[in-house]
Amino acid sequence: MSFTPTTEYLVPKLKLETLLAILGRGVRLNGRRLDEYRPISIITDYIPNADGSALVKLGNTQVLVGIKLEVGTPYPDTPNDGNLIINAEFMPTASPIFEPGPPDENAIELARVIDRGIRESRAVDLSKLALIPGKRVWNLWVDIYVLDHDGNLIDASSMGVLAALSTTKVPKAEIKENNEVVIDKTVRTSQLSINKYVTTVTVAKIGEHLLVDPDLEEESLMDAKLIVSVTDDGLIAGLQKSGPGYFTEEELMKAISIGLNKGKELIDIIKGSVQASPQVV
Amino acid sequence: MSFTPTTEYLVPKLKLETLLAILGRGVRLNGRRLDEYRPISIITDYIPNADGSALVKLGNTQVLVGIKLEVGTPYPDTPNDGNLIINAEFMPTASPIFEPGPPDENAIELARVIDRGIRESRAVDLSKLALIPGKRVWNLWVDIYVLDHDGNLIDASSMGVLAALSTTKVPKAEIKENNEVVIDKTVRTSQLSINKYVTTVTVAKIGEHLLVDPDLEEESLMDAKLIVSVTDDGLIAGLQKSGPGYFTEEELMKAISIGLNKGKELIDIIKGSVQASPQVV
Amino acid sequence: MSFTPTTEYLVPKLKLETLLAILGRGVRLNGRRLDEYRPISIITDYIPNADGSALVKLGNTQVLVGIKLEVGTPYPDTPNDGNLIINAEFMPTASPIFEPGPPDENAIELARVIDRGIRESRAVDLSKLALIPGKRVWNLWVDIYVLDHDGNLIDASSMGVLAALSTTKVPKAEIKENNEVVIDKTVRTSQLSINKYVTTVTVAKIGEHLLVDPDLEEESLMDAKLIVSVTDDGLIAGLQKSGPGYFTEEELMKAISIGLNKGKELIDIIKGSVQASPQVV
Amino acid sequence: MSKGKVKLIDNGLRHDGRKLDELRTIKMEVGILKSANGSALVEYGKTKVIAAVYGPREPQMKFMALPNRATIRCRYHMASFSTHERKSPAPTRREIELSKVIREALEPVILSELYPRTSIDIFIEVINADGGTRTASITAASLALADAGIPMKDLVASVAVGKVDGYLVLDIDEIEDMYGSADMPVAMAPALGRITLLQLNGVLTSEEFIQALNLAKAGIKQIYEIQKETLKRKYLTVKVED
Amino acid sequence: MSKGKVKLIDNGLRHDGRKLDELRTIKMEVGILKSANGSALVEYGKTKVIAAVYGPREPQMKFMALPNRATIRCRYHMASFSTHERKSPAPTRREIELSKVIREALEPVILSELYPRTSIDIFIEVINADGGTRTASITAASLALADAGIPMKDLVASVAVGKVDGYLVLDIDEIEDMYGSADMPVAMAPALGRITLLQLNGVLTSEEFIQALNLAKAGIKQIYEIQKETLKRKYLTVKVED
Amino acid sequence: MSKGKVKLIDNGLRHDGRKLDELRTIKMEVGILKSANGSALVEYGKTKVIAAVYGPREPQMKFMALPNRATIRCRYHMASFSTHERKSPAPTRREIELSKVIREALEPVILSELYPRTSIDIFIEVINADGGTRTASITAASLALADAGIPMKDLVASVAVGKVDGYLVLDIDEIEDMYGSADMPVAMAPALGRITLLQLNGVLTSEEFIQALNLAKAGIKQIYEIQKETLKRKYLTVKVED
Repeated sequence: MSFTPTTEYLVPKLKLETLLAILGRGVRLNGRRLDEYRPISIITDYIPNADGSALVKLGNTQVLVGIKLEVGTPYPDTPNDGNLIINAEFMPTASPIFEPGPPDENAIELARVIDRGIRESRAVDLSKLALIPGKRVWNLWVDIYVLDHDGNLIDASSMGVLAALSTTKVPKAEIKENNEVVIDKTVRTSQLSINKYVTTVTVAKIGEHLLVDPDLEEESLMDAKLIVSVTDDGLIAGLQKSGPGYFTEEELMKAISIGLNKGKELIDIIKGSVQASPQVV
Repeated sequence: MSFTPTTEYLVPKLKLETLLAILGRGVRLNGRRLDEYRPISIITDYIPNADGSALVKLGNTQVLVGIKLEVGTPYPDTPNDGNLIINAEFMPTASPIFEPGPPDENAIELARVIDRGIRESRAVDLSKLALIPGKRVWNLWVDIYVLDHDGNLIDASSMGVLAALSTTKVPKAEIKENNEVVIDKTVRTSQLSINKYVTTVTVAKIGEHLLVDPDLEEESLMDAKLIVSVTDDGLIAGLQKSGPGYFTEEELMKAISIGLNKGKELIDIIKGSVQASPQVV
Repeated sequence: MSFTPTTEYLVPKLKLETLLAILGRGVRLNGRRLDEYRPISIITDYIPNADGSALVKLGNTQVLVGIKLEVGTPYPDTPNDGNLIINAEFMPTASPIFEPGPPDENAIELARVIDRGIRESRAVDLSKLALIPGKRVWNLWVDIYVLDHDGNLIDASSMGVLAALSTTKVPKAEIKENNEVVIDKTVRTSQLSINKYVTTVTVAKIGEHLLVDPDLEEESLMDAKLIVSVTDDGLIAGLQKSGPGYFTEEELMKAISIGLNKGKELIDIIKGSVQASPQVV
Repeated sequence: MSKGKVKLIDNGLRHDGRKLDELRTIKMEVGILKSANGSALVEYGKTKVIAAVYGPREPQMKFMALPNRATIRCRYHMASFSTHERKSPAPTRREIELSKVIREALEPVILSELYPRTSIDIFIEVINADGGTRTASITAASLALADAGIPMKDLVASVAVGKVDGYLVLDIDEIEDMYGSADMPVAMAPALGRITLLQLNGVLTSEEFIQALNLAKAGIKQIYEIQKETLKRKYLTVKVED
Repeated sequence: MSKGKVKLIDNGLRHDGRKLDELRTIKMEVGILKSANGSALVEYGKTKVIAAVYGPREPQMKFMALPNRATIRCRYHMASFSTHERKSPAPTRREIELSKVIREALEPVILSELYPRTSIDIFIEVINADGGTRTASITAASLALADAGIPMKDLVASVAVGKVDGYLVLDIDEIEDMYGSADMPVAMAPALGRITLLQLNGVLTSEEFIQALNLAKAGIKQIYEIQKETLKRKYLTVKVED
Repeated sequence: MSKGKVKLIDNGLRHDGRKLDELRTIKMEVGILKSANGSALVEYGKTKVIAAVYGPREPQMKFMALPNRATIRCRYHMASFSTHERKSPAPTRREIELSKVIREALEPVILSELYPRTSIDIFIEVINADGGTRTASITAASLALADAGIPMKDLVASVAVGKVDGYLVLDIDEIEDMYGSADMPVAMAPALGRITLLQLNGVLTSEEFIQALNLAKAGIKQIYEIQKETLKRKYLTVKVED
């Protein structure tokens, strides 16, 4: 059951007029240009017990992503592929309006949009994650924890997921009788195999204006947003219109074009963050 | 936890007096005789993805029943029988007072009363539903969806279940090694085996009057009802007094007699509806 | 999520002053001495369908403990041990403020504190509960039902658990092919093996006073309590400070000393109650 | 109800030595809990049931308050150790249905219109199950209501009749229920002649139904007498204490 | 979307004989339920969806009431027998996401500011699923809203475009979705030129996206015409009844 | 606690080179989150814990409002990737118990009577677990409360003492907890001499208990000093910014 959000962020609607006026001049209340992201910091290998991890700061938004590899059973229709499972939790630390509990529709939408971008672009080579084909494969658990919410959770999460996956080290797995697999996490045998890089770019629509990386205040004033999943070879690997408003055809075209451009920048930042991580050779 | 219903249907209690007066003359506010059902329409094979299905209209009440056959494991005490599982859901489409969520006590009571009638009369030959005796059997899922609620959901559901079961086609099942069973739903090998027909007849008590097939308004005014499960060979295959009121011994006898009489009529209607369905030979 | 309790027992806070004054003279509002328990009655073998059981009355507090032995699978880290599983339910019969539902934090704390005392002191010899080492073991289910709540649920439960365990009779288990185990509960082959006796002693702090076995009124007025798990060889087998207040170091020492003393008395009472139970030879 | 492969009736006597129309040993006690406003313990043979009543009191949830009468809340619950196999504590569909039919078996006698906007809560715990738990529950709940001083038009007493090896028998236990071909629990307010619960799980002819109902009525009458004696004993005891 | 191992397009025709830009047989009916304020049944080929609308009415929960507009509630749900494998009745993550995007596809046309402090509830049941259930749901919900007399700026019509065997095709069914490489559902308020839903599950180039959007628009236009005719038919029928 | 098969203490030094009475490397930082009213990150070796405080604010549920004081809400939660085996996100019984004892370890210092009818909410996330997560959580929550400006009588600092290979050792990590024979977490308000948390999981004699408590007190004193410095650093930094 989905319903119109009733917990409004405390932004006076009067601000909308001010915002629209200033947007007309190509700048934002927060001083950024319309196509400018906030400062991005990505720290990988942040969680010792995770098999891959990344802490992302996008302005004041903070997201922590952890990867766990565990032995699982393949789905009947993909008997030789590992299982990718992406979850997101909006922690109650992150916002005065978040309460503990199972993921709500926003957390589920976020996880599913990121999941589709990664899955459809084949960013992770799941075929390398079989242990005993048809019987045992790796479960690749991706858990997204939103720690601090100042808007645009999806781009922060999406960068964090890619950075964490790219620095994931596969542990030693020994195959025993009866399809038993014994894991030794003190030994890492390889890096997780990444085929290509993909990230989301979120373009918000406020009045007639399109801007990237909306902060919490801008999100509370926007009509809708378009989330564009972009690969490092310039393809669209997913789209999602989100929010109660609409786009015209022209706005859509423009938003996608912005997405493809900014996607390159974000992917470069992710790739940079991954350099520092020690590699399994 | 069960509690006195607090969501009253919007029927003025004044109406009760009018109703009682008119019932004394052998007619009902809706013009029906005391022992008269509303028009009944049953369409079978309504859901292509179901293995059997029926859409039942009982006046303005609408119920959709779908059957699914899946491979399951037998219960230890019936190792050679298929598993019959009957669920009912009161969809939020059906009434202003229904909300989404797990089945409430009314939906559970409905499903269990129908289940007992079918199980105790051995209407379905569950012994024909073993695949590998003791290891693999058919799960016979019966899902009742109440789409529109204008009273007497149980008789509508009960007729729908029988019609859907009687038109269920068993898919091809191939037995492989290690107790694996491969199902091919493009091929149907037989009809589901029906031993006998059974249905419920609901007799409502309003004041001193007994009437069949109460509509929503009558249900809101009734004291209690007796649900009589009746077989095509004239046996009582189940009873359930439901509602906050009581029956005297004399009323009970009369209600059961009405049930046995009307049961024959309803079973004829079910049998008629099943004729149109294509048969597996 | 834990929060400050908001359902206060209806004890006027004025009573606290009266209570403190009288405690200063070494007696309690209920006439007991500070180190005096209420009358204790333990009836074992109360539930025919349980494999061990005890009904404990501690003043007006009543707790019913039932033990069930079922075949289970061992945990990977204890392949040759039975599984001890302790649950507690505060039944809605027991108090005007208890509602049906899953165990709340108080019930969970109670079960976990008792579990730790038994587990850490190795009171039950779990190594005797293997059926097929590494494959099948006994699940030892301990279910605590609080029927009537007049304070100090934990000591009543703790005594009940020990009495029920000490009178548990292990049923006949026959090992078949494929790790199947067939149980025959009409035959009992041995007593459950008890290594040592352990119980909790609850010491409540009200103002500067320490007293044992607080009743409901005293619990509503106390600052905090210390639950001391004590073995029959005089060891501390667990500690838990519970409640919103604090202890000074001196108070702690005194409370533990009280616990060790009273523990002996309680264990004698448990042992006495067990005498009456028929033994499997 | 599975096929009756086991012979349960021999020479007119049942597997536990009872005659066809004989109740199990029935025990009743009221006022067994101090916190509840009313309580009772009822045993039908090895079946043991506790009932507690709280109220009339403020409803747990506001939406439950009815302007013209008390809301009756009822929970039938089986303890995890009460059954042969350990029962998970989560409420089953069976428990949900039985909570409803037990509530509806008691509502016809409670003078709920005397306590508008309140709730009368009935909590039933089956602590040992050997057949007849719902009927013992109704009998116990009715006693607990009386013990709580809730005004009622009559007590409700309840018992099941079964069909075993082709015979109709009174107050069936678990074995008879398992191997029998029908189980018909009935509850009545005997002084009023009101049948407040009737279920049938199994197949009967019309004639068998009439016989079964008469057998149930005879059993209910006996149980009703024990209920009244149990309450009288309590009142007398209380008087003596004065 | 798995690898396209099966050849689904042959000689410009699809596995069911349709041309690349051809819709399945579309059926619509409004007013199919009596209890709801508005309702509709929509079929895209073998995909069958029922939508019901209740409201404007008092919100289910007080906190849902908005001071300046109606709250729109929306549930997309698949019947357990609607899918190939039986679906558990508990809401899946997919159903939760789709409930949200469907709500957000309808909100831009509903004049919710006319009904402050109320709730408009949209309940969608997929009763048979053969691809395109979310788009059929939007089309059905839009009709049910109109049938309920909820003021709207425009109807919303919806269809998906897929990429199958390298071709962009209109209104893909389940087989095409399973073996195709992209699925792009689109919803529009055609008279206003507003795109109210856009999702892409799969990979496209920018050029392919533009073609796919144009294909979707053409399909939406046809569906929109059927919606209007369906409503007109209802109104005329109603008049005749007078 | 399983049998100590592994030798963990050799020549007076522990498996990680620490002395028996030595803490792990402790790190603390406050104000790490912008949305919360107060926050802290605390590390005990590889154990990492984040605490956030919201409030005093309106309680989430009306029934939580207390007329004479603030309600303290507390959640201790472990991130799914914080443990060796992935942890399911649903709260475990252990997390429920720890939420309670942590709340009760903090309540004795919070001046909750200053904020009647409000709620002070403490959210703790264990992001990496290597033993001592509850004690690090209390230390972190206490800092976050101070950072939020909640008036307190004292800070609360916490550490566990364990019994390993027969020795009492300070601030045990996960390996020591797993192979040791006792784990005794203690929390204190050092300036007030109040012990606000005490648990013992394992078996001790009375004499060992006294020694263990003294060892804990010594550790707590050190942690308390780091807490105070951490807050001082923040205040000074803030001042410099002015």
